[in-house]
Amino acid sequence: MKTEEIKALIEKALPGVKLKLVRESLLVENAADLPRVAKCLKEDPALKFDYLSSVTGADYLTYLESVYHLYSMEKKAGSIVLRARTDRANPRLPSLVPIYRGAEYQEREAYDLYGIVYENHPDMRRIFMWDSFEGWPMRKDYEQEDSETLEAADVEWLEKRGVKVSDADRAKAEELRKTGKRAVAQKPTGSPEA
Amino acid sequence: MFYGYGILQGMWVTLKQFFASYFKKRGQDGALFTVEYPEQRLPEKERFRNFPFLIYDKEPENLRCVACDICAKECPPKCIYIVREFDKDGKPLKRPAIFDIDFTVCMNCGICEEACPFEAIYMDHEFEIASAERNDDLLYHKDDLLKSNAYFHKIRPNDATAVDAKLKEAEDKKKAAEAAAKAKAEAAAKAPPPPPPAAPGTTPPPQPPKPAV
Amino acid sequence: MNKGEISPKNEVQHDGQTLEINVGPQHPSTHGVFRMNMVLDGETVVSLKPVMGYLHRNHEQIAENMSYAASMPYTDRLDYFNSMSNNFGWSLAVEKLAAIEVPERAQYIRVIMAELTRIVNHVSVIGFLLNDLGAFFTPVLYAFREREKILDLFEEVSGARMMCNYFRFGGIKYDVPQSVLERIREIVDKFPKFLDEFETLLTKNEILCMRCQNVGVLPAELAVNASITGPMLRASGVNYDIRKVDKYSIYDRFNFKVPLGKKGDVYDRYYVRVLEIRESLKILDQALKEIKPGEIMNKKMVPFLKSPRNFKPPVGEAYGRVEAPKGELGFYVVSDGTPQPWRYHVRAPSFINLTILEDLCLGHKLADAIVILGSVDIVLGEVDH
Amino acid sequence: MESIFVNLKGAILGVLGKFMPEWTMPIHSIMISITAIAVLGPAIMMYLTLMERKVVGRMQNRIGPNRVGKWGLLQPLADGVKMLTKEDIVPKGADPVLHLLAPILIVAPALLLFAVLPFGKGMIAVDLNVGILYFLAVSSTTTIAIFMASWGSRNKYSILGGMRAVAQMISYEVPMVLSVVPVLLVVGSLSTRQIVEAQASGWFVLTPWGFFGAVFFFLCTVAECNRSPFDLPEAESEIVAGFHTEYSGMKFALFYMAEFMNCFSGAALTTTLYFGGWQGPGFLPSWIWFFLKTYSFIFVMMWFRGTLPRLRVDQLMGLAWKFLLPLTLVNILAAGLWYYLGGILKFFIPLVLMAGSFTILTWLNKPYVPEKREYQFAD
Repeated sequence: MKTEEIKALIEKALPGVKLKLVRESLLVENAADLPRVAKCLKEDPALKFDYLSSVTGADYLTYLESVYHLYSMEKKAGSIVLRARTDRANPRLPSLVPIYRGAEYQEREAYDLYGIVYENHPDMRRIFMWDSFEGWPMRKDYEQEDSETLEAADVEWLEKRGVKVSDADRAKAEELRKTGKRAVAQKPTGSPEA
Repeated sequence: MFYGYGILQGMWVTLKQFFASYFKKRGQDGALFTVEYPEQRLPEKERFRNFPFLIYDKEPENLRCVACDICAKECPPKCIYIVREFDKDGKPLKRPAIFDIDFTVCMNCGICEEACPFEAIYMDHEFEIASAERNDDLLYHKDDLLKSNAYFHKIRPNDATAVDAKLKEAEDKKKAAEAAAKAKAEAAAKAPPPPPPAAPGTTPPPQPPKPAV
Repeated sequence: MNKGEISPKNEVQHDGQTLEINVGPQHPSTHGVFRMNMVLDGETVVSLKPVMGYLHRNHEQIAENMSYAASMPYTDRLDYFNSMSNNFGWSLAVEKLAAIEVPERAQYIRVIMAELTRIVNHVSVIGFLLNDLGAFFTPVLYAFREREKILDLFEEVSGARMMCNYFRFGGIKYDVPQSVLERIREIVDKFPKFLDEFETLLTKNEILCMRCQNVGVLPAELAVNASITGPMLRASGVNYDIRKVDKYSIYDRFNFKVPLGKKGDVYDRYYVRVLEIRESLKILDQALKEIKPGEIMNKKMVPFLKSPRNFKPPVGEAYGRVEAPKGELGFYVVSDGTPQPWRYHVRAPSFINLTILEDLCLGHKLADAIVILGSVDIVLGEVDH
Repeated sequence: MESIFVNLKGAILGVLGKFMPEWTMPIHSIMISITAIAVLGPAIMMYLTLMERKVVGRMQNRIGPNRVGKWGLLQPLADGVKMLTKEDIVPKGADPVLHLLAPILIVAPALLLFAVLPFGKGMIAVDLNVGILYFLAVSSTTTIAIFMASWGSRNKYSILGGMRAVAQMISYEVPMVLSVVPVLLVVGSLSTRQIVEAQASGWFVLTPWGFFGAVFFFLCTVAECNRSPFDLPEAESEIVAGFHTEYSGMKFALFYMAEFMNCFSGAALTTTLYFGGWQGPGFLPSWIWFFLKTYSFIFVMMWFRGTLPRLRVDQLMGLAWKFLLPLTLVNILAAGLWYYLGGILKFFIPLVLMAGSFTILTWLNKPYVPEKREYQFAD
C-alpha cells in the first residue's frame, strides 16, 4: 500500500488529524495526534502495522523530529514512516509506549541523545549517559571539540614525544591558549529539510 | 528411553573427544586444534592486515609518500599526522617531514591503504609490537614506519607485483606524455611552455590531526 | 491482555525481606559490561532493572562526523561477532539512499559471508548459553573450534578475522578466490556432522531441558508488541524473517525455510538457532552452486574507493535493514548532499531485544535470569552503541 | 611391593625404638601416620588440579597446561608459589575472625577423613569400629566452615552461595547415609577394614542393590563436594564464586585444597564401600588397586564437569528429596530381599523393584522430564 493511500485512509478514519507527505513519509502536524495515528495504524484491519521497528530523534536546527518506522508482521508489509516535530526549546512529544512496548528503550535513547521528552513514558531517564550528564550530545549545536586543530596541551604532548609541530600549528595553539578557548568544531548552518 | 539417557549420550560425546584428542592427527575431527603460539604459527594470509607502513623504493630517501594528507583525512580514528617538508626558500617539497602514526589509536581498517593515490602506504603483517610504554613506544615515527618495496614483495607478493606493474605503467605514460610534450614544444618553437605535469601537491595544505592525549 | 495495551508486568508476591544485588558490570555472565539491578526474595527475582551505557561511545555521532565509507569499519565494532552482517546493513542503507546497483557476483559473496557469520554467531551463542547454564566451557570450545575455521576464511578473504571491513558501497572489497570457495564448500559439507554431535551433547540432555524448558516464556503477542526480532521472535512462533519479507539482496533466489518455535522459552530459542544454522547451510550450498565469475564492484562506485570524500549521495533518507543473526539490524540515514551523513541511526537488535528482559525474568530464580539473558543474545558493543 | 609402606613405617619405628623409651612408641606410630596423611593430602590436591585441567582440556580438544615442566608437571608448584605470594585481602567490614577461621576449618575435616580410609592391606591410620559413622559425621562439618566463609566475607554473592551450600549439603547427607545403610546391613559392621574384607568374595557393586547404592552414593558424594553438576555454592556463572568470592591467595587455595581432598576421600569411600576397596587381582599391590579405582572415580567427576550444565536450586533439592531419598529407601528393601531370596530371584526381584520405582518416580516428577517439542518450518 502506498503512503498516499494510507494517508487518505487515516484521514478518513480520524477526522481532524492533519497529515503531510514529507519524503515518502507522513508528518503528523499536530504532535498530540501521534498516539491516535499510531493506534489507527496498528488496529485498522487494512493496515495492521503492529511492529514498531525503529524510533529515533533527529535535529534539523530549527526543530527536533522523532521518526518512527512501522512494519506489519501480520501482513508482512511495510513500511510506513511517521514523523512528529517539536520545538527545540521545550521538546515534548507524546510517548508511544502505551501502544508499542518496543518504543520503551528507543524513546529513552532519543531522550538521552536529543532531549526530547516523551510524555506518558513509564520511565523517562537517560539510558546510555550517566544521570548527571548535562547537554544533549546528538544535537547539532552540541559543542564538539575540533579534532583537527591542535591545542596547547596537544602540542606539548607531541613535543614531549619527539614530534616536531609546524610553526603554524604552534601559533594557532598559542592563540587558543591565550584566549582561553578550546578548539571547537564548526556547527552546521543549513539543514537538509526545508 | 529412560530418564538420564540424554546425559549418558552427552557423556559419550565428551569421552570420544577425550580419546580423539590423544589419538587423532591434527586436522581430523576431534583432534587438538591449539596452535602453540610462539613456537607454532598459523600461515600468514596475504591479505592479513595489521598496522600501516610506508613503502620506499630502493633507498629510504626515495619514499613514495608525497605528503598529500589524503590518508590523514580519510583515517576514521584520525591516527595519522603529516607535516610536509619545505626547502630553504619555503617552497613545499613532495615528501613528508613528519609522518607519525599512533598505533594505540589505529584500528587496522585499511582505509589509508585504499585511499592512497600513490601506493605509498600499505598494511603490514607485523603484529608483535607489544611494548611496556603505551604512549611513547606505540607512537611510530617516519623512520620506524619506512619499509622497502622488497619487504612488501616478501609479505604480499601478489599485491606488490600488481602495484609495481601499475606504477610502471603510470611512469611510462608520464614519460611518453613528457616526450610528446617536448616534441610538441620543439615543433612549435615560440609557443608558451607546456604546463608542468599535474602535481599531486595541489591538494589543500595539510591540517594535522590531533593525537589522542 | 488487551490487544494493543502495554502488558502488565506480573508482580511477584514477597514479604518485603529482599536482597538487592547488582549483577554486573563486572560479572562472568553478563556478556560484557552490562548491569542488572536485581531485587531478590530468597533466590527469586522480584525486580530487575537493566543498566547499560558502560560501553557507550556515541557511535552515531562519530558516524555523522565522517564520510560514509569511513563509517564502515566502525560498524564492524557494533556487533563484533558479526561484522559482515553489520557491513551488509550499512551498505544496503547507503545503496538504497544513492540507488546503487550491486553486481551479481558481489551479491552472492555478500550472502555467503552473511550466512557464514550467522553460523558463527549462532553456534557460539549456544556455547555461551551453555556456559551460563554452568557447563564448564565444553560446548563453547567445540563451537569455537568450528568458528575458527570460518574466521580463518574471513581472514583470507578480507584480511581480518573479526573486524572484516569487507563490504563497499556497490560491491565488496576483494574478490573471493576459487580455492576459498572450495574451502567454504568443505566446511558446509562437514558442518552437519559437527552439528549432529553438538546436538547429541545438548538437545536431549535432561539437565539442559530442566533448566531451559518453560523458563522465560515470551508470548508471541508481547514479542511483536515489544519489537523483538530475530531468533527470539521466531522462537515465540511469529513467522517473520526479513530475508523472506524484504527479499533484500538475492535472498529470493534461495530455497530455505524459517524455523518457528511454539512456546517461546529458552529451549525454543536454543533450538531455533540450531535449526537456523541448518537452513543457513542450505543457503550456502545453493549459493556455492550458483555463484559465477563476474564483476565485484559497481563501475560507477570504483572511483569513490580512492576518494571516499567525493561520495555525496543526493539529499534524502533511507532505512536499510537486514536480518542480522541477532535480529533486525536497521540503519536510518539522512543525507544533506555533503560527504557526511546528516543523521545516522542504528537500530540495534540486541538493544531492543532487552526491552522485555524484566518481564521474562520476574518470578524466576537468579540462575534463570542469567540463562534468559544468555538466550536473548546480547553483544555490548551493539547494546551500548 | 605389597606392603612397602607398612614395612617402611615398621623400619622407621624400629630405628626410633633404639633411641626412644618403649612407652613413646604408640605416639611415634601415630605421628608417622599423621605426617604421611598431612603430606598426602596437599600432594593429592596439587596433582588433582593438574589432572582436572588436563582431563577437561582434552575433553575440549585443548592441551591443558604444558609450559611448566614436561607435560606441565611442575604447574602445581608454580600455582602454589603464585598463591603464596598473592596479596591476602580481607574486605572492609568483613568479620576478620570468621574470615580467617573458615579456610582453616574447612581443611581440617578434609584431612581428618583420611584417617579411616583403607589405602591398602593394613594401610589404615586408625581402624575405628565406627569408621563410616566417623566419616559421615566429620564430612558434614564442612557445612559450618562454608557458612562461616560466606557470612564472614560480607558479600551478597557469598551469602547466596553460603545459603545454597548449607541447604544442599544438609539435604544430600540424608540420601547419602541411606545409600550406605544396605552395605552396613549386609556386612554388619561400621569398620571400613571389615567392609573391604567382606567384599573378598565379590564386590557389592555386582549385586543389584550394590549397583544402585553405588550410583546414589557417588551422586551424593559429588553433591557433597560441590562439584559439577551440583556446584551451585560456587556457581561461577551466577554468583561469581559463591562463598569464596572474597578470598584470595593462600586462603583461597585452602578452599580449593579442601574441595579436592573431599573429592578424593569421597571417591575413596565409594571404592571402599562398593568396589572392593584395595581388593584386586594379585599381580598389582593392593594400594595400587585402591588408587586406580579411586582415580577412576575422580576421572568420572571431572568427566561430569566437562559435560554437564548445572542444576537450579529448586531442582537440586527436588533431586535429593523427591528422587534420591525414595530410591535409597527402596534400595534398603532391595538389599533385604537380596539377602533372603535365593537363586535367580535374588537378582530379578530387586532389579524389578528398583526399575519399577524409578519409572514411577520419573512419572511423578513431571516437571523434570523433558517435553517433546515440535518445530514448524514456514516459508
